[in-house]
Amino acid sequence: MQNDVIMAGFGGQGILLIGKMLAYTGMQEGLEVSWMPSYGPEMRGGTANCTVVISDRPVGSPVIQSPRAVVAMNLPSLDKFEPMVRKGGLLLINSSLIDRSSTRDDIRILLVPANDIAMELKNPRGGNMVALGAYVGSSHAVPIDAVERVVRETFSSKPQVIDANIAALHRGYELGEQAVA
Amino acid sequence: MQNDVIMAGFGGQGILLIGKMLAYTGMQEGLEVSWMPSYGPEMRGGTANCTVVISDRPVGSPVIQSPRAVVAMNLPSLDKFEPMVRKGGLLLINSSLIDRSSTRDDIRILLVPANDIAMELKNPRGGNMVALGAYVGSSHAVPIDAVERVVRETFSSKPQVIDANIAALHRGYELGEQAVA
Amino acid sequence: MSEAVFKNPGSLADVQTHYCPGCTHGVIHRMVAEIVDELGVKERTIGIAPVGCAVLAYNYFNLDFHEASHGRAPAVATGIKRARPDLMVFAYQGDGDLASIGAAEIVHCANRGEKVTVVFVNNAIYGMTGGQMAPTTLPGQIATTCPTGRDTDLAGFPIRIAEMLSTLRTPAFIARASVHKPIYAVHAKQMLREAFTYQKDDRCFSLVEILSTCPTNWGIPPAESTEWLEKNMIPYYPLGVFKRPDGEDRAPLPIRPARRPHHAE
Amino acid sequence: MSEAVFKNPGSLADVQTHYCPGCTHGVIHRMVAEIVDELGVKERTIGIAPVGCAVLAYNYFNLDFHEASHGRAPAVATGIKRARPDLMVFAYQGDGDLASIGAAEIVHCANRGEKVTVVFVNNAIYGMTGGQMAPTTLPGQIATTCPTGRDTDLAGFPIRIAEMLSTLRTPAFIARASVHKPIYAVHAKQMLREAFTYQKDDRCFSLVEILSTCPTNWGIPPAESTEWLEKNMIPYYPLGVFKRPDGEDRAPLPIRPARRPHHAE
Amino acid sequence: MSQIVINPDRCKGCELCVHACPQKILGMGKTLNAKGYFYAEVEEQKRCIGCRLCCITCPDVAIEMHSHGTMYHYFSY
Amino acid sequence: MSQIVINPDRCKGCELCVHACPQKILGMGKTLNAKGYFYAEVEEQKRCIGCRLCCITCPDVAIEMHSHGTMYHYFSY
Amino acid sequence: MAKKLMKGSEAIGEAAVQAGCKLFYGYPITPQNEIPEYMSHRLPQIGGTFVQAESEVSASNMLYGAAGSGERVMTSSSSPGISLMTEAISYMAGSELPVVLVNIMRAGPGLGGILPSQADYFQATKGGGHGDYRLLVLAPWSVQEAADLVQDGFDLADHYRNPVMILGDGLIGQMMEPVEFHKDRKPIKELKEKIWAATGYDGTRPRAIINSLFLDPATLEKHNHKLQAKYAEMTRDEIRYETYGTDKDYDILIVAYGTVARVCSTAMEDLEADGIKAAMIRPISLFPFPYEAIRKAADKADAVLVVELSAGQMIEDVRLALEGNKPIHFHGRMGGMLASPEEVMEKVKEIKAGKSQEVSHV
Amino acid sequence: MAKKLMKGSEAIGEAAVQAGCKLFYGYPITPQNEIPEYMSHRLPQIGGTFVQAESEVSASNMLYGAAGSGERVMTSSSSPGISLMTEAISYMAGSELPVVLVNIMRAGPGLGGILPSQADYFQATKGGGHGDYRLLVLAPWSVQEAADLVQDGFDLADHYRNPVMILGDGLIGQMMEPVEFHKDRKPIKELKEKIWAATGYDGTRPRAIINSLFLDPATLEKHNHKLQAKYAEMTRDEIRYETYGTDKDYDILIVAYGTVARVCSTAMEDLEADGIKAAMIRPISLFPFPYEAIRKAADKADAVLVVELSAGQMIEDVRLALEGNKPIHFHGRMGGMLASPEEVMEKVKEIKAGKSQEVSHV
Ligand SMILES: Cc1ncc(C[n+]2csc(CCOP(=O)(O)OP(=O)(O)O)c2C)c(N)n1
Ligand SMILES: Cc1ncc(C[n+]2csc(CCOP(=O)(O)OP(=O)(O)O)c2C)c(N)n1
Ligand code: SF4
Ligand code: SF4
Ligand code: SF4
Ligand code: SF4
Ligand code: SF4
Ligand code: SF4
Ligand SMILES: [Mg+2]
Ligand SMILES: [Mg+2]
Repeated sequence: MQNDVIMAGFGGQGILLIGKMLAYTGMQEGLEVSWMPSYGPEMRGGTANCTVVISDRPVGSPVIQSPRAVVAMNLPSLDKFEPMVRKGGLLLINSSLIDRSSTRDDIRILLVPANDIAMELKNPRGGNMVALGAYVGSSHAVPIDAVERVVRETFSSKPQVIDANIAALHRGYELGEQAVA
Repeated sequence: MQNDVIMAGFGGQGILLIGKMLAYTGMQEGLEVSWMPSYGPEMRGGTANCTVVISDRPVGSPVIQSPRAVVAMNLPSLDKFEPMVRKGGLLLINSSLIDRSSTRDDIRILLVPANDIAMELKNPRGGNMVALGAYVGSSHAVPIDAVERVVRETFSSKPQVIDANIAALHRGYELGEQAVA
Repeated sequence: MSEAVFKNPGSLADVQTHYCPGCTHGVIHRMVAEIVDELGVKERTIGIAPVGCAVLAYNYFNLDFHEASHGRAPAVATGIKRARPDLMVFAYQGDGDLASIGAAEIVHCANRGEKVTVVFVNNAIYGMTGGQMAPTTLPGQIATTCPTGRDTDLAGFPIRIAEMLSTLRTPAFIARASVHKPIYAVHAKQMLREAFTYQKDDRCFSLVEILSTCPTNWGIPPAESTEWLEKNMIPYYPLGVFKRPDGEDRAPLPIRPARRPHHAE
Repeated sequence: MSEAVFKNPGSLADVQTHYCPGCTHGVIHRMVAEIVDELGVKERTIGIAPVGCAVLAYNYFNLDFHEASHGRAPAVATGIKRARPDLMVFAYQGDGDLASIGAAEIVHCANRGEKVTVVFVNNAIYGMTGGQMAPTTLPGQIATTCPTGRDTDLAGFPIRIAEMLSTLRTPAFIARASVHKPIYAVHAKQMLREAFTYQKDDRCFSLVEILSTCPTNWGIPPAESTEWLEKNMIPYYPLGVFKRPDGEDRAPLPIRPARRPHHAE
Repeated sequence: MSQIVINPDRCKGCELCVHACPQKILGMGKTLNAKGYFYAEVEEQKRCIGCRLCCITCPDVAIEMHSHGTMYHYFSY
Repeated sequence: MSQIVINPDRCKGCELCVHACPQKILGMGKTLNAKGYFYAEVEEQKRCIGCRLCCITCPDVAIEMHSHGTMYHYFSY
Repeated sequence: MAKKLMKGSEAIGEAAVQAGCKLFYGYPITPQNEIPEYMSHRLPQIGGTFVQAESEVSASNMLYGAAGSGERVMTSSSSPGISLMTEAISYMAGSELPVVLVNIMRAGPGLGGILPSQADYFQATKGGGHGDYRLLVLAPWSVQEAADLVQDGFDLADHYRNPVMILGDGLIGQMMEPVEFHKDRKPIKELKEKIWAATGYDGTRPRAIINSLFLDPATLEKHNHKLQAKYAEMTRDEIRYETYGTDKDYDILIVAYGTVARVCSTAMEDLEADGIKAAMIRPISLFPFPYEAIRKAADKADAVLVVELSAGQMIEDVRLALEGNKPIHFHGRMGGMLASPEEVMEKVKEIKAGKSQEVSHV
Repeated sequence: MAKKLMKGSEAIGEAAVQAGCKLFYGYPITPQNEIPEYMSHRLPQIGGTFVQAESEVSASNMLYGAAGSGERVMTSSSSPGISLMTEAISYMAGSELPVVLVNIMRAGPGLGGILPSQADYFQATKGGGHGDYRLLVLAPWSVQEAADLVQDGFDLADHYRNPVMILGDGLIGQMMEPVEFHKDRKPIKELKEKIWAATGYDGTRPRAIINSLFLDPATLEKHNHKLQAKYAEMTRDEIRYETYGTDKDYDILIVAYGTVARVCSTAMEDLEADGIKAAMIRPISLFPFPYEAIRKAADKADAVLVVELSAGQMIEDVRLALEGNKPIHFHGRMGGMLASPEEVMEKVKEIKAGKSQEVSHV
């Protein structure tokens, strides 16, 4: 079994971070993982993306042309990656910043108002956590409690933000699970 | 027919110059020629040599391992090049500066007191011309009058030395011819 | 009738740059373009883009442009100027490009007195590659390759290019300016104008070092960056003209050795 | 009993050099060896041979030696010294090597304040390759690549390395001496001793520029060469100490930006 | 009379012009432009003295100044 | 008492020592050494003042100075 | 040690530290800046030294000096920076110094781009610098392997007294994967004391002279023969490669190295699902090159497909291995474009279908 | 014009001048100092400019700039100096600039020695610098041919907008031979106006941007495809070689280039005297390489002998040409040692006698 996802958005939205946390969780769970950031010309343009592969066998290509899932946190990312989602795959759209959905009918589409939820939870910078939770909820690439442990570890030096981030993570997870159900 | 010769001595004895004049004469005579100087580590050591090839067909290797003739103007040059002379070839020794002959019995040996003759002719720097003349006299690689024209041309900007050099050339030539005879 | 009294100069392309918000590379670009316009030399000016954040400068100027390999813009400039002395040639270089890898090229370009103009943008950091220490990084300043701040015992003190080049005997125009605030920018533009004018008059090599901000890699928002520059950089990098071509008399000391050197034969 | 009061120093190999008659490279070699002996550091000294006439220096010193590629001796010295700070490291370089191709390396070695010693032999010409123009060739001086004499309009003025390096803020010892006559050589040796001593005391970078003759490529016999040097080189290349490490106070200006620079994520 | 025109699509929201204006009549807007930046706006055009400091300071040539009639320049630029 | 010893095989005949000697007691010989150079010789040892200038000036370390008994040095080297 | 999730660049840095490298001299260039950055904070922790050189020319000469003093030293760069090191690399090879050089390749030529490429294969394996010298070139395909090869690289460099190059592409430098460092790793070669190092001459051994100059041609020729004998020894003992699926039957043999081989391995799985039998051989040592192994592996196949992120450079070595015995096909991407598993599958299917054009023979 | 007796280095300089080269940027290095020295006095006579650069790095970047302005420009150096130029050479190839580069090879690696060598074959033909680029490489065997190839080189460089390298050895640089320059020499290619040159943008043509940077990988890949297409065109149109004695029957085919081919030609004559039949093929263009011609010439022979002043570099291309069809033997000298006709004869006799060991296949 292999799960792979491209996560994309503005630099500063914490995209690379949630990608790393996802990969790290996979590794903790004894799975094979790879995390590959974009480092191309787009970097200075203010967008960022990464590809995470989680698999029970050694990871082949760490770059995925037709990913099983895409998490699009802003419009340019949606425009760029929407066509690439593999048939039957998942497209997660941050509907707080993107006011369109997808017209593709061969994939699952999940609208998550990530920033709005984060705002609601008084965690304005927690949109990325919501998205991470939603991806995990709808893909079950890794167990959510394993993600939770990684979140705690990641923010161990800033204990004041842990609870808020975990709350965001779980709210996302619930949305993700519901969508699959 | 090919003639080839290595001319060797101290830097400053005018070895490279007579080599060039020989090659130039060959070219003037419509022959194929090449002139190859030593430029290796020995240069700073104060010795110099060059290889001249004159042929009626395109010159093959411009570097000759077993030359048909060697002109040794000082002892280190004799030591170095004596063993290389091709069987039946010519070894011309400047006996003014070298007080030994050669023990080889498979080559022709010609002792020329080049510097002494030059001194005699009141042309103390003309030892190289004597040697050139002697080589031409004993090899007939080029006609001596063609060499004379080249000498005139070469020194055209210093007319005062022309006659002395031509005298030296001819004295050498005579010695060379006698030896062959 | 309304008339635009300040607008995009003709020598600047009407496109958005890739520079980070508040990065003063943009100000310097505009001023160089304005001067090319003002001097009326647009049709015979060649710019040289460095390797650094300004690597894409060829997209931003409405001029013929030439790339240089990292640090070698002064050599490329020399190549062009010697080939076509009728052209105006300027090299645009960052501090990593000019003061680090390109130190030999700038010293020798200046020392040969090539009649080119160098716009030297000193932002005390490697911008393009993500904030490594430059030879111009200030003591104690943090960078990704000096994570606890530049330690002068290990890396020495920042190099002052304008001062160093000014010691060369060959006539030149060498100045330092800053663009962190508009009033400094006005002065910077005067320096640039003077520099380009020396070239236009076929007089000498000219170089203007311009202090510039790098909000992204300094990790300081744009407006604060200007304060940081003023407080920290200007004391170490004083502004002003360091050398003018007429500052030294040009008596050529005609010395010749006794004879022509001869080769070992 | 007779005692040798002047003889081949122990750090100098007892062999004949390949240098031309009267070439003062030999004098400089001997003095460096004498100082290594006098300071008692022979067992922990590494010399670096340049690419130039002194390329074979490793044959002439009784010391461990390291080759450098052309101009990069200061980088090689840096490599060794950082790896083994307990060693004494000196680079021996010619003017083509140091001032031309190696300009960036010497500037940055000095600017980082590497605790090495550079013996810089300025003979105003490329000796090894047969007399081409060096950056130090005097105006009007003939060389094989400036057959009518150095034209300062085309090649600029000779570069004064000691002066240029002395403008760097990093503490250092920088001096210029000459060995064309014995009394100058005595002074040169004092400069060299001071330079090596700064390194021995782990204090700073040190460089002594030493004016030297090249009778062969100047085309001037040895004794006349010394006169030529005195008459032509010394006026352009004044002798003396240009910088001592205590000449500048070392207050380290501890500046830090407001926050740690962050990468674009 | 000077008029300041800020091109919203060129502005990167660096706020340098806001700080540069001696009259403090520039401010940051609340809307994002196409590139995702909050861009600068002229808040009180009529107090503008036409000093051009905002234009000079803007790294993105996002600010133009137009004049109606002849203008006196405080300094040459 | 100082004694100057010139090694004929080391000497390259540059004549620098001849010029350096304040007593003018060194000169060039008339014989060639192995390398083909006319080498320097001490012409009048007894006038030597032991100043070492010849030693210091010789680029080929061809000159040694020996002393008999304690010597006063004119200058430190 | 437990597994850590690390960027390839950082894993390379840490592997060097674990291998006893205390000195790093380098100059920034994308996409490997994280190596010098990592070293700048890591080396001081272990009493080592990081020096940011003023250029790659200088960095490589610093390395030259430091290696000559017998220490374990490393530098890293990317394509244009490596070009600037070629003179010093030739010197180090000529002086027989053990150093580890890392090239995280980006797209060229010239300034090119910063995305992954394998277009420096020739430069690495045939000699970018002048003269007859060879680097021992190792090409990892994962972060773990990058770390392992760096450690092995130090041992090999010391054993052969020869520069070793780790040839990775941008992906290797930038991606994160789990890495494990083995605490009690033993050197893979018996390591002798470096009595040749220049550390000061105290008379107890011959003088140490680190040098590549031999003015006498006969001596220089002898020196070259010695170098060639060493390269022959490497060719005998240091060939590394891995095969995938060669135990079964197959029609197509894929030859690929570095991360693009992972792309091919994904393609292989998908091909299998489609009923097409392919196997792969992955050279790990690029010099010495596994000619013999490739020739053998090709025996079973009808055709060979070489996949590279270049216009086709390793393909020359594959052609030398096969000497016309099998048809060879090529799939290459350039400019920072990556080959995808889909493309590779497509190409294999074309070959099967007789629709792919064979690489011309001469 | 009448024949002149000229040193190879000077003939190269004069040929450049005759070809309209008005600019030379260079740095001294033995054994080619006579080229810059010649240019320093010659160019001012024709209103041209000689610049002594501070280094080869700088010289090559000066060349880069000057070529970008559309002028005919040249530099020359020898092995270590060429290594320092590799970065800029890659830039020039990437930016498609016509320049002529002369490498008078000396022995390596490292500082090596100053005597003749052919050990930079790989560097010249496979790319010493990073990225997928090719130089058009021409190797003369006489002073006259050196002069001719320099002139042709300028035309080829302009035509293809590509750097051309003249690859000679120390002998070519140092020896004197008669040379003739033809007054009314016509360009060997139709030359177009250099509208791409950066000479100032006046609006009458698109902006000229001399550049090798393409941050977008798809664009960079396209650019690379364009370069590759150009190299394919060269491979189709610019192969040069000469054969000697191939009209007769022969047992041994010698493959050699540069001055060592002359040594072989002398050996051939002597072999003929001894009744041994040998022929020779001499590649003149090393890239593009005459694979096809060598394959054909080898048809008649029982064995092929490659002679090089290196450890064996061109031999790889000969092996690619022959693909195992004929046994290949090798005779190489290194370090500045020259192969002699006697050695070559000896080797041929050994081959005939079955006493020479064939070069191993893989
Ligand atoms: C030979 C080479 N080395 C290194 C690099 C990587 N590099 C690109 S830009 C740069 C430094 C840029 O810094 P600076 O010159 O200060 O310009 P800034 O970005 O700060 O304006 C470096 C090291 C390169 N492209 N080529
Ligand atoms: C990369 C490189 N470029 C050029 C050379 C040729 N070269 C050898 S020595 C030298 C210059 C020597 O001059 P200098 O440094 O002044 O030393 P000198 O011989 O005068 O003592 C040059 C250019 C080289 N060996 N390597
Ligand atoms: S990284 Fe720094 S120098 Fe580069 S564009 Fe951004 S702010 Fe400007
Ligand atoms: S060429 Fe000049 S510097 Fe070199 S050894 Fe001879 S005199 Fe000395
Ligand atoms: S200075 Fe320019 S870019 Fe910055 S906020 Fe003002 S208008 Fe926008
Ligand atoms: S012109 Fe001056 S006063 Fe008017 S908005 Fe700009 S800065 Fe403010
Ligand atoms: S020691 Fe002094 S006096 Fe005696 S020979 Fe030498 S220079 Fe002359
Ligand atoms: S100085 Fe030395 S080498 Fe020169 S002549 Fe005197 S003894 Fe001989
Ligand atoms: Mg910078
Ligand atoms: Mg010199």
